[in-house]
Amino acid sequence: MSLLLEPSAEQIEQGKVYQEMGVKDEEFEMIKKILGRLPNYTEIGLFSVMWSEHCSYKHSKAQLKKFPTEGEHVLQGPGEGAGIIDIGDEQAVVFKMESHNHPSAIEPYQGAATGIGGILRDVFSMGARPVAIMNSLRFGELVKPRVKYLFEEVVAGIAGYGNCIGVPTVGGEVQFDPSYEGNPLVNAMCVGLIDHKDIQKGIASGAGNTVIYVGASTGKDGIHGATFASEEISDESESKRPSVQVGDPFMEKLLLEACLELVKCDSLVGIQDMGAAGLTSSSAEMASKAGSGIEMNLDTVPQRELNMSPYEMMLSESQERMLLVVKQGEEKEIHDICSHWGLHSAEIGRVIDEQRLVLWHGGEKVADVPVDALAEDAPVYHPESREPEAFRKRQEQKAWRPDVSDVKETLTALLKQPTVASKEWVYDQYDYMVRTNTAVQPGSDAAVLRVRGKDKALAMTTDCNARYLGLDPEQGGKIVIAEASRNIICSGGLPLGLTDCLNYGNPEKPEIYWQFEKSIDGITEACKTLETPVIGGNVSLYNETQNGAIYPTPVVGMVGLIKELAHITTQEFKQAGDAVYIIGEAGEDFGGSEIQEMQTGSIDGRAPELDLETELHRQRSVLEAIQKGLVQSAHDVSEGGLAVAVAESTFGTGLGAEIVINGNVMEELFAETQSRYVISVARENQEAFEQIVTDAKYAGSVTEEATLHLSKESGETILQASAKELENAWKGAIPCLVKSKA
Amino acid sequence: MVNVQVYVTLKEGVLDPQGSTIENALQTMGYHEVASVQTGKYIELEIEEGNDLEARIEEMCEKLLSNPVIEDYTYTIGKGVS
Amino acid sequence: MVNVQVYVTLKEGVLDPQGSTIENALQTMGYHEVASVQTGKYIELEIEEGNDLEARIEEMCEKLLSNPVIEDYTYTIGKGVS
Amino acid sequence: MKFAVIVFPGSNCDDDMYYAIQEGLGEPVDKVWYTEESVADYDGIFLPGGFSYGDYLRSGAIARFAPVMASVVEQAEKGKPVLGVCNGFQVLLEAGLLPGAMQRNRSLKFICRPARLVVANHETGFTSKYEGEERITIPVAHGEGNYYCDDETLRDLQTNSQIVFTYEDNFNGSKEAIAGIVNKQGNVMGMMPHPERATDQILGSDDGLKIFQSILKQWRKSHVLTT
Ligand SMILES: Nc1ncnc2c1ncn2[C@@H]1O[C@H](COP(=O)(O)OP(=O)(O)O)[C@@H](O)[C@H]1O
Ligand SMILES: [Mg+2]
Repeated sequence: MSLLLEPSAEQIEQGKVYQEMGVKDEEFEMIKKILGRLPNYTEIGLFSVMWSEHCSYKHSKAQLKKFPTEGEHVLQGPGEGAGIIDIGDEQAVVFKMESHNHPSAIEPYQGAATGIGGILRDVFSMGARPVAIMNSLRFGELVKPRVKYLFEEVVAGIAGYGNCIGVPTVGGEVQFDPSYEGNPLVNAMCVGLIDHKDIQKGIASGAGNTVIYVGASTGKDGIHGATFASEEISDESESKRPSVQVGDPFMEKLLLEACLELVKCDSLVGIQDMGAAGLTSSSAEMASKAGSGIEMNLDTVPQRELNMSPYEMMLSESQERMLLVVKQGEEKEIHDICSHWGLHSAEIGRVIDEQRLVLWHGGEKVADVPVDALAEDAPVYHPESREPEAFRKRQEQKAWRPDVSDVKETLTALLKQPTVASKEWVYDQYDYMVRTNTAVQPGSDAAVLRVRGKDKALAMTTDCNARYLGLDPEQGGKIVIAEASRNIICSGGLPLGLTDCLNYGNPEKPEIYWQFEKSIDGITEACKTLETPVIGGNVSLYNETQNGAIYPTPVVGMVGLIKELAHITTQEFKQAGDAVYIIGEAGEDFGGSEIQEMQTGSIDGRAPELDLETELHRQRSVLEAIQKGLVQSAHDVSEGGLAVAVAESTFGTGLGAEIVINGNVMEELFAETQSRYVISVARENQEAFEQIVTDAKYAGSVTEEATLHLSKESGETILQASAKELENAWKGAIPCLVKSKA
Repeated sequence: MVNVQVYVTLKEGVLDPQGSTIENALQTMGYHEVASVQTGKYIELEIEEGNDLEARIEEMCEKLLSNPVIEDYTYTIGKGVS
Repeated sequence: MVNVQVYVTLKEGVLDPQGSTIENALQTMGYHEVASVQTGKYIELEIEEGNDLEARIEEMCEKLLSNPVIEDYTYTIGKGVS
Repeated sequence: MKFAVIVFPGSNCDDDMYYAIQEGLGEPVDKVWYTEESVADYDGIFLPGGFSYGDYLRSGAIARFAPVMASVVEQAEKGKPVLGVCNGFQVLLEAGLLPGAMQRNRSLKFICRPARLVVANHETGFTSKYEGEERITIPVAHGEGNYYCDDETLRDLQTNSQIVFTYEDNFNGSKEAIAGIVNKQGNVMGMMPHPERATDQILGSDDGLKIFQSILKQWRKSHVLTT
């Protein structure tokens, strides 16, 4: 919109133009009060994006306060671009996860690609070198052409961006469920490494200091992206959507290298990326955090298109841009570094004492608003919460039980379920090795990266079984944290902390808000018991279509420290003759299980229960055994149950296993009871292992012959199957679904 | 048999990082006269003549050959450029 | 300022994996009339008029815009397709 | 032996190559920015993988015009060992230092995996530490690694034993499963697999080290002969 066509302040009020920007009537009144006058078009634009759900967390803030955010190792909790945790040797790990759901629903390739770009910037703007990317994806069932298209393009977009910039994508998860059909989830996490001394903050302090803009020029793309992400997806989305942002990973690579040089300069005072709400949020937040203000001359902003209005420039979400605050008089050093990397840098403003954001354009003052009002004072809502009736009913239901006549057939079918099946089709497209630190590649419980030059490594995983949350958000929330830590433990690491990406439907609906509230309670309790603080995250609400909301999907990204390289452990069996142990007994936990979904086409009943004390105890003992060098392989039991976990432990090894199943066979094999593991131990270490992991039961051994043999105590065979055949079924499922024409 | 040429270009306002990188490269190589570069796709189809040729081509362009969210297309029918 | 359209196509005999993928996809989608698909690049340049326009364009095409080992190019000068 | 790792804007395996030489091989190495005029001071020149100039237009197409390339070509003509890996190979092809061209993988998808290779010629300055026909595992990670050349060029390559590595499983559709070639003189090699990613068992394989060691061995030999 050109300046001339912009509505006047009066027109905005009378025509309620602000509503189109997602500003509510009462919010408009608040804004009037803050300014003491009517906002003009640019100003209402600033408020609308800063007060959008995406930027202000107005519906979620109250709940997020519950999370434990501190811990022995936490250097930076929520609030900055990313959280930071100490890993010793004056080093720290920096990580954060973000959603890019709405853009990916519209343009999956670019939506996913720019999601990667954004999360990388969050990490390198802290001064950290990104060392790994993880991705967590949800799609509808892999049968409809549109779903296949979204799946293929999202994966290609992540690959396109991550591979080009040269940060390895080392792991993630993909699940398929009808609830995500019109509203796929694309969550990306970035992990970075930093020396303590290089840690940067996004602050704009020191009146007179210069504000410098670095990177790509500003176009009209993504205007109002943050607002768009704060609404349900509807047919109207099509017309309302901002013009799609296209990522330029090449530019980002240059920006990354330049920023990592810039953070070593004394002249740099603050740095923040221009993410959601672009120039507006970066400038307002930097100033607000420093207790200062910023004055900018928008004529000096690098522009890609002619005649851009202040409104457009301030709201644009063009990618690959950074905002810096630099000591007055020391700009040259900064410009020189930028130009070495072929980047454009422009002085666009200065820090002022007055805590206001003041914008000039064409010689006129076009906006003058208090920065705290934008960055801090968005309204906080406490929506109504209501327990759904269906939930009560489910608690009283008799447990569903599977119907299995042929164990081999059932196991094979489970292994072919897309959510269980090998994700090689996905990670084959990701460069997971670049930077040569990937010690455990995708395919095991957690990815492991060595820390170059040190005898230690980082383990990382993303997890969320949303089916359990769909049945019971509180139990499900606990399980998410427990499963993530289990995956870290199995790789030999001690969980340090986590980031989250909370994906839900419309919070203004009481039953959705109830899901949100309850799952936060579950997550909080588990985080406290398992000592995994939440150091950052992201909330994505309004994930719903005409067909309803997605399952509550709080994805977590957890990072752990592996103290010595020798502790690195994977899920595969290592050598014939090793003893196999099972930790934990199964119960009647079929609610929300893979087998229930497979056999009935939906989920129902109660989610599995989780006892956090047992969980903690087992995690600690398994980790201790690993650290003492007593464990050959460790794998947790998750989707599909024990049978799947044992089968997976043989895949890729050419080995088999002979295992005796005690107790109720169906439950033991297919229930998704929590806190269970499959562990293999060299014969000579059995005694020592049993002493530490007192819950472990000897169950059999790894065999030379590549056959999976399960039998009852009585000796009766339950299953006898070629491990290769099972592996082929597991490996072939996703490529086959993608290729088949619906 | 008829030869159809389809040209797919980015919609106005959509970033063309490839175009600007080529533009920079040409500048650096001394082609200072180059003021801007836009990249797109060129697709040639051999199609058996039949009813609704144009309608069918447009359908193919919209469904597969271009991505209507970020791209525009045009086409010509007749002798191809190559 | 003059607008130049460059079309880069694969040399005869060079396999076009993208073309055959599109061809298959169109077939599966029911466009049985499509007998073959060839993909290429379409590049639009805005050039300041000067001496040797054509020679300069050809140079750019040969040096950078196409790879003579596998590609041919043609160009037109004038109004672009978009 | 002193090595140069050329860094183009968008190179992203430059550090990996650097560490492979410094830690894996134990020789001195510098990263050389693409604007440098000369690499004459170096005994071996490596072009690393990545996405120089974003791989826009064609991979390697723009990088070959980088200022440093004139000197790389000159040193190659003088007989110094030049190795291009992945994107580096693509740059060498575009620069005409090696014959042929790269196309997108047959699947049109990026492929990252440990690849099984056959050492087709172990008598080059890059492969002398291997056995003939030795099978090795070196990772690949590329979207455009589908090697193409015309039949005449292929005959030349075969006649002169210029094909150095082939894939056991031709997953990307390369002509004759070619994974790496040398020039006629034998001092310029390009390969799509990443030997620098296979220099340490903790990464899954150290089969790539022998390439670096072979180069060093060759250099020591000629160095002793000429001094
Ligand atoms: N989208 C993805 N990107 C990269 N790797 C993935 C992706 N999805 C799954 N993987 C990898 O496949 C393996 C199995 O994933 P998953 O079944 O989710 O493991 P778990 O149940 O142990 O959490 C893991 O190593 C994981 O990192
Ligand atoms: Mg697991």
